[in-house]
Amino acid sequence: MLEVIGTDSVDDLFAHLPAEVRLDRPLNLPDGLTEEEVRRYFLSVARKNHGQDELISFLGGGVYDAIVPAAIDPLVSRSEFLTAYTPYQPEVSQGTLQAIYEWQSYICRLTGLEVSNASMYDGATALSEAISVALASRRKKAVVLPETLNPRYRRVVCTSMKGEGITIIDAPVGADGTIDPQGLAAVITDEVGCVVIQNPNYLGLVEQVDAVGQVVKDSGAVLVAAVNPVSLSVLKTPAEYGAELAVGEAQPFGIKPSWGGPLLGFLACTDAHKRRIPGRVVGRTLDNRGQNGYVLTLQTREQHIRREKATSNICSNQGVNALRATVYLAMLGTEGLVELGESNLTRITALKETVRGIQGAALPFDGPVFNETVVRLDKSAQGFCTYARRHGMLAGIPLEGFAGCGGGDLLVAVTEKRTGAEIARFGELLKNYLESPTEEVTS
Amino acid sequence: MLEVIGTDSVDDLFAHLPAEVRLDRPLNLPDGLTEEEVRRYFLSVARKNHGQDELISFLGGGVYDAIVPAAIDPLVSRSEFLTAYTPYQPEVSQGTLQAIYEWQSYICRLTGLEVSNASMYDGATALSEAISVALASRRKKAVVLPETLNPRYRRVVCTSMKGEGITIIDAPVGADGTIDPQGLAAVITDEVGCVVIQNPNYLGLVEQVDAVGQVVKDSGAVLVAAVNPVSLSVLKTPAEYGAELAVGEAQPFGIKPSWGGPLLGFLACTDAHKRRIPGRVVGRTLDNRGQNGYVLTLQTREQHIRREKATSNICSNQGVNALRATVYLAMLGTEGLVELGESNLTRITALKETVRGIQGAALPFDGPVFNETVVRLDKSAQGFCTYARRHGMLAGIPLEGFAGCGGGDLLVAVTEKRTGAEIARFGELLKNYLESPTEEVTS
Amino acid sequence: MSNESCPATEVQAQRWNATLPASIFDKGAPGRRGLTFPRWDGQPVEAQLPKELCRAEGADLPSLSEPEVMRHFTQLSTLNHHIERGMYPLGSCTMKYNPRVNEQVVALSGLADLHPEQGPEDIQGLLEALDLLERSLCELTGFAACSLIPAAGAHGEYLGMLVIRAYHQSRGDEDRTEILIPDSAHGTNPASVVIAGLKPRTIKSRKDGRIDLDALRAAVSDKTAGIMITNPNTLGLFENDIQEVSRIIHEAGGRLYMDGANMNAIMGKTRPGDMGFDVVHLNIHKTLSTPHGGGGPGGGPICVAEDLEQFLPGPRIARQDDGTYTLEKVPGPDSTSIHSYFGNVGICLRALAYILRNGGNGLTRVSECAVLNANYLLAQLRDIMPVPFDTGCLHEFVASGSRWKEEFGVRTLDIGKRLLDHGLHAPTIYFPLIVDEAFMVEPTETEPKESLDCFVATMKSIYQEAQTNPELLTEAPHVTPVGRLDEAGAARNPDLRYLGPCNCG
Amino acid sequence: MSNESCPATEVQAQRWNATLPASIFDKGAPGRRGLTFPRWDGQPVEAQLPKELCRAEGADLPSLSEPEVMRHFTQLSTLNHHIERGMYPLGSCTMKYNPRVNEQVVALSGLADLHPEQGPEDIQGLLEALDLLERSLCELTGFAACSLIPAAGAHGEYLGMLVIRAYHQSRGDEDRTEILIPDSAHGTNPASVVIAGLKPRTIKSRKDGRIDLDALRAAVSDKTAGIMITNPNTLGLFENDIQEVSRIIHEAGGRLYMDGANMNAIMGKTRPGDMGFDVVHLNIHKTLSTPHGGGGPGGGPICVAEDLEQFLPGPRIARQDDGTYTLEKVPGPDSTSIHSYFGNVGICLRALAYILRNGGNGLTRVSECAVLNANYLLAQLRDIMPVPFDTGCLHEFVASGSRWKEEFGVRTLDIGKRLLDHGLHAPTIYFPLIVDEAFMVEPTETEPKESLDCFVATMKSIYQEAQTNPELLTEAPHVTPVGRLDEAGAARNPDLRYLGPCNCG
Ligand SMILES: Cc1ncc(COP(=O)(O)O)c(C=O)c1O
Ligand SMILES: Cc1ncc(COP(=O)(O)O)c(C=O)c1O
Repeated sequence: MLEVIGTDSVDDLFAHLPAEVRLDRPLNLPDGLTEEEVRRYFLSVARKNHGQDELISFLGGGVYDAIVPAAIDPLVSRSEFLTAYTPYQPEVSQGTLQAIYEWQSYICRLTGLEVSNASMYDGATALSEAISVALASRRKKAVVLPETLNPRYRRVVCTSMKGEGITIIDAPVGADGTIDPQGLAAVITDEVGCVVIQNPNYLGLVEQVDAVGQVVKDSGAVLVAAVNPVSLSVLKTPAEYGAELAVGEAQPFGIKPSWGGPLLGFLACTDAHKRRIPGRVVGRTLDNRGQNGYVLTLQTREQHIRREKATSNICSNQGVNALRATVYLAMLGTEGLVELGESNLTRITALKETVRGIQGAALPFDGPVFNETVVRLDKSAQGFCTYARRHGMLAGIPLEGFAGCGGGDLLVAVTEKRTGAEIARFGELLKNYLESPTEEVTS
Repeated sequence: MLEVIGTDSVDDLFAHLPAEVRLDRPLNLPDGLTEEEVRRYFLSVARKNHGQDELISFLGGGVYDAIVPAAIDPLVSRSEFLTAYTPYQPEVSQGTLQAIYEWQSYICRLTGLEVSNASMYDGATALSEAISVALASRRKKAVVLPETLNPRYRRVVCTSMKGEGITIIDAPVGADGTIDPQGLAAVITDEVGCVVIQNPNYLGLVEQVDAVGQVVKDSGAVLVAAVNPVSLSVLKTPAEYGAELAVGEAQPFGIKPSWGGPLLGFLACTDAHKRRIPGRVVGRTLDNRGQNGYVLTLQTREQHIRREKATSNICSNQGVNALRATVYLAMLGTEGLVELGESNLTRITALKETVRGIQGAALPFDGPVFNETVVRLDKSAQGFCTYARRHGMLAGIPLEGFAGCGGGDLLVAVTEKRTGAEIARFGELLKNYLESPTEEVTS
Repeated sequence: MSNESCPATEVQAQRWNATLPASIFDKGAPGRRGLTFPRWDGQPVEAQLPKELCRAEGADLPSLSEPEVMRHFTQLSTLNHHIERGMYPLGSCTMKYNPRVNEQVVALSGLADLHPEQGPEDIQGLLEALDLLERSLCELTGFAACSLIPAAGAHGEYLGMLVIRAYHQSRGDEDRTEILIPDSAHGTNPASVVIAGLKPRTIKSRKDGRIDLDALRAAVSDKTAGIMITNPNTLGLFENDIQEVSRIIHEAGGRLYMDGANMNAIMGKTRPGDMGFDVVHLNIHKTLSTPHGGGGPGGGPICVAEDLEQFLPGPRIARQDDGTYTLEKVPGPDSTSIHSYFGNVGICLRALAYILRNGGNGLTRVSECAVLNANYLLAQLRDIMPVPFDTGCLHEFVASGSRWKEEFGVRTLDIGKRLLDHGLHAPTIYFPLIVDEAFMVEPTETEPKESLDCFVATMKSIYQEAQTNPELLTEAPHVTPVGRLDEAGAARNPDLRYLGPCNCG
Repeated sequence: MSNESCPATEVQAQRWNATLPASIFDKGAPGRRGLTFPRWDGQPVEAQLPKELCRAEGADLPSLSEPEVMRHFTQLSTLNHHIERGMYPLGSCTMKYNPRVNEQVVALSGLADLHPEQGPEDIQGLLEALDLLERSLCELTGFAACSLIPAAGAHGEYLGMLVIRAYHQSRGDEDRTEILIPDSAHGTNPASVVIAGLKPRTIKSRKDGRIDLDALRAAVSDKTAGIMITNPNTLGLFENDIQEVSRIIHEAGGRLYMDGANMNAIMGKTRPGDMGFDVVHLNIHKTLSTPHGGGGPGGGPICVAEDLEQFLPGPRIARQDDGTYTLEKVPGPDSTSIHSYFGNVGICLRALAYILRNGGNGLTRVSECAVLNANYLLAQLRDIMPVPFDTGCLHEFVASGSRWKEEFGVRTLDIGKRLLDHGLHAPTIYFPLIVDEAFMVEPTETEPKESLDCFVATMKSIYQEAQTNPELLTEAPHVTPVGRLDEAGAARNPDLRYLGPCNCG
């Protein structure tokens, strides 16, 4: 090959790099390993961890210990899907393109909205992008966030709003843990172009969506809904309560948590916003033989065409995970989705029942929940987590400092995977913890 | 659908079954589980086992703890390979057919022989079928088996020979643990149509193949070689020492042991035997468009054509595993295969060195070995296995009662996977075991 | 508008078009490697074998990188029809869809990584599962004991014959060596009889495709070791006189063996044990779902009546009072040893996963749907392709192409090949031997109605073609990766291993 | 004889022919299910939501069985080109083969099943691995600190810009808001600058395709926050004056950001830190191997100079003296939070597997081979397709189809489409914008010589076609599953979700 190139050595090909910036030593990295040694390294690393396969998990807060059907891996690991690039040449990418189109269609049917993009990095980035779209559409510079918004989403939104010079206003939350519609109306000033609702909110509570929707509608701002897509099995769709954009984290649709990534943000909107949303969008069209086919479309929104005028900078997205979620939803169908929702509802109800019977534990909010609830302990919630963990359980997320929560507040989530025995065990551990003198349980 | 059929209920379709044999109750099996529950059941079952992923294994005897390259699973689990039937319609089965043809070609290059079939259930059944082929070719009714033949193979061969009315004669083994060529010559009577050699033999020893081959050749009998195919990386090929058939267990070529099944028997032969061998064989031919293509061939040997006159009854074989082995060999190439052989040799040599330095342990045979050796302890070999197991190690296979071996004899195997630390640990445990008073180590 | 679609229905057929890759032996280049092995990290050692024990030259294998290997086999795979592509109506083969969870669970660490020399202390979970499978198969078949060891259906037949032989021998009945076999039987049946040291004797079928009782009565004698019957038989018909058959054989001193390859028709409906059989094998890779992998591996467990349990090969799984499991050696000579270890354990586990997933009711529904689907197809194909033994279709039926041959000059083979052009797989053809131009269709329960309708519509359009343009059939397939292959040439001049690009064309 | 083969070489190209399946929304039938959920096995409970909180109607999703789902997506998959099918010479995309062991290790229990709210006590192994990756990336790039959080290249750019902004703000330099960007930059660069609240300012390239120092000197001011440079740049050329650029920017008070998307050219040869950069992002899904999955997920870690570490988002992984790892919150406001958790951890682990597998020397060899392959292609294609900036090709080159346009009336688009007919993928076209009819080829190091030769031979034959039969190109592709698509129509009348079979045709 060197002969064809007309050079003597591979080194010559780098000879034009300025000598001063050349690295004059080998990289200080260990020698390469064989495949078997790499496997051994990762096995040893994995064995030092303790994940949800090993522990009984009641962790949630946006990412859940959900069932991953066996059909997903063999499909997604097909090299045709896994090793294809972004479908820039549609004629040899119809598989990826039709799959994305079907993903978009699923998201539309779940949210009731008319347009979906191909995916976002995660729920948090999806939310900040949606707010930007909303504000741009109203040419406004302030957004209202509920106090009960997922704090991890709030942080990412803050970063982004700061960059864009946007003011953030807090929507007040009532004693029942949900947005107070009157209070909300009061904070929607003229500057406000967008109001965010999270449903269920970070405390697990289902919001009074109609009332909130009405207030926002009356104000002329855009309502952006951040939703747990699993809850859309039973809960009102964002479209039904007037949201113009809906976002969320679709990890529970067949994606392993992997310590939080890769996840799967989604973003849907009404038709009116379609030329402003970020990310790739697939459309159906015809080919020159008169057949149906799919293409990346509305690309004039995107950075590779519009550069600094683009609505977003997102390029690579979460393609594989969108495919996983599409296969997941295909496995469920209408009835499966309802069954999934009811499974969650049943289990969180059972968990609440269990907690209700335990001295020293309470349910501070009594509104409806979907798969997650706050449990208030007479003792430290963090202490309970430590105690439960020693007994092979991940008990939940301590809420101290969040939206007025105290040191005894714990966010506990279930999924369709939790069994009766596991929930009973939760109650048992909680009882033991609350009954024991503090020294005993934390030592 | 019932309407089209012209019947009222599915039950009607079974109405013609005699009432007396109808099952008049539901099957007494539990209700069906969901996929997740099935997964949970098998996880609980798997957790009650302790396999070679968890324990350091020196078990061998035909099945080995070998490296399985990551490329195999994604290829073999492609539904195109995994869910295809036997290639009865060659026009839509060229993938399976070409892969089998390539497997046959690999086996021929490994063994030096001219023909291979598509696979056998395991090494033992491959050996009995090979003996039948050999005897049929000589129209003789006696076979000579070495004393050092894998006892599990011998049992299967005995069953089969009994059915066919064949006499089994033992070939004497010398003090060095290998076949005594003179002694062999003496037992090859006129009745004998076939002599079996196992190389390396069950004691791990490499046979004096040339001498044995010469004796058999002079006798006019057919030499059948049972070989560890991994050893063909470095050892003489069956063809080189005059074997007309070669068989063996190809599990170490990319197949997990799964408590002994599914495994992968192979069977190869000289051209002269090709119309007598059992099982499917793929040949290359032309299609009516003048292109190369592959078909199942020489089918007149097989049961679905010849019925009671067939050379064997085998129908379903070990297709997926033959594909695994083919991919495995493709990953290695000539150099990789040599490296594999040398890896085994190095490690068994190191293990022998380690044992040599330990008081109370000896190597009773000093001939060359490939990946397996007998270690003779002053104490119970079974006791050592129990002791080592308690320390997370599978130490080997006790040989008591086999070919003159005593209670202190242990068959110890290595593979390319064993590390220096693991072999040192073997020595350490052995030393501790031998040094401790008996009560201590077995309690 | 719609893209290429299945004739007469809206289900879309996939077109074929792929190219055979060059031989792997012509790929790669010296120095390339897909896999390297860990360097030895212990004390340096001198490891060398005497030269006279070593092969003269390294095996001449091609040297490929991992991407080259992936591409080669990926391309090969695209040349196959497979169940996740479309219908596979191969009669007698029960090509059902195999749930993916089966593959997932057998790959678990703690199952796949067990060495066969590991004893009960390390494999309590496995033994629990295998014991559960044995008991489930006994309930499914109506028997007392089960051996999971046979590695395929034919292997099960062999073991069954060994068991029946051992039974007679244990009674000193050395001369009972004849096994009666209907002429519709699968080829493995007579072959298995022979290699077990017994003698097959063929019984002609009656005009309705079932066993001829008179012929049977005439055939039994004090040489009769037993009979081997497939029920439902290979015509897809239930042997209605099975109780009478049982009486005749048992009275003659023989035992009844059932080839259970067609169990998919009758689960939960009737059981071999209740019909009077003494031994049955199940093709668990068919009835109880294992992907066929282009030929195997399969599993052929046998279940036996109580008095035959003693002849099953060891070790036998036994549950102790404390709930633990042991492996027990069997007493006496190992006259029924047929496998190095315990057979195709991984396939057995898949069968167990399938049984657990479906449960008793689910398995019954499987058979009901399989029979429903077959009858639905039969009802619509009968007109264009008659079924000679049309007397009670269960999970499959055998039509005859003889009218097509006479009237249009096309053979069943041609019909099958033409189906390939439509993206479908051909049914089993020319089996069983007693039907002229046999065309044996088994849809299985996992095909949705849309697939069945597509098959019917395609058959009808091929029927038109046969009348108007028979060459479309006789020269089919046209759009497959290769055309009809010269099978006679392949057998005449066998080219069985790669020596270089074929220069025959 | 040989089957369909790559023109002029013996490497065989695969033909396309597959059919789009019907929409999944038109498949299935009520009552079918692919997945059911475990029944509740605890105390019965009454679980009901107030009606006004519930959706009026269930989501209208199609109901398919598992086999139907498998067939649908399997069929879809056959419509894709992919790296395990053949070469993917997309410039700027580094479509290398991704070792399968990466996929295997990230799926391990103990990694894939970690919940992001689990703390250091449960994830010591993971933290050890991520820490090792951070340190490895620092060595590879010549920097002091690393954040693994960005979920893609563009996300890394965004974080890098936030860091540079935070740096200036921390010094009270609120007015430094201008980021200079060469006109050859990738579109994400200016977009990232904007969303980070900074202002992009374009710098024209010199005639040799590199940064124009004079233009640069003219552009810097006390508004300059920094510069964003891709090196090697999007023309595949090394910015030889990089040290001078660094001097100019630093003297003006700005910081240098490098888009490291093209690191595959220079690993072990030169490092951004040594060139004078202050921040770099790596597209680990390109350079360090993650399969692209039809669009993602990727990973875009950034490495930064020591004084910028304080602006990286938390939590930060810290190794304690006892060898354990902790997660440390960062002080101050979270002005650089960009992800819910810790980014695409699974992709980071793949990058680590790749680094460990290759080692330092291996990574250097990767770059050498990538550059060798690109130069080999260039040497053979230069004659038929000139490279406007032919001044030192590294891992890719940008040819121009302008001569083809003028002489034969075919556009680069047409050449790309014609390549599809030959079973190859097209290079990146019309990027970078500063080359007319850009045709940007990046073979990567994992393509064997045979692939490169096949690409050259195919290009030469297309060159012939362009002269003799240009319609072959302008109407290409001809044998792909679909033909050229009406992209303008798609954008004009967007059909973005399934409402029924399209009746537009
Ligand atoms: C009726 C019948 N019996 C026996 C067999 C043999 O089973 P196996 O292929 O598993 O050996 C088959 C398989 O095709 C069959 O159809
Ligand atoms: C030069 C360059 N910079 C940045 C990016 C953006 O990377 P990502 O797609 O990971 O966001 C790309 C990707 O195409 C690129 O080629």
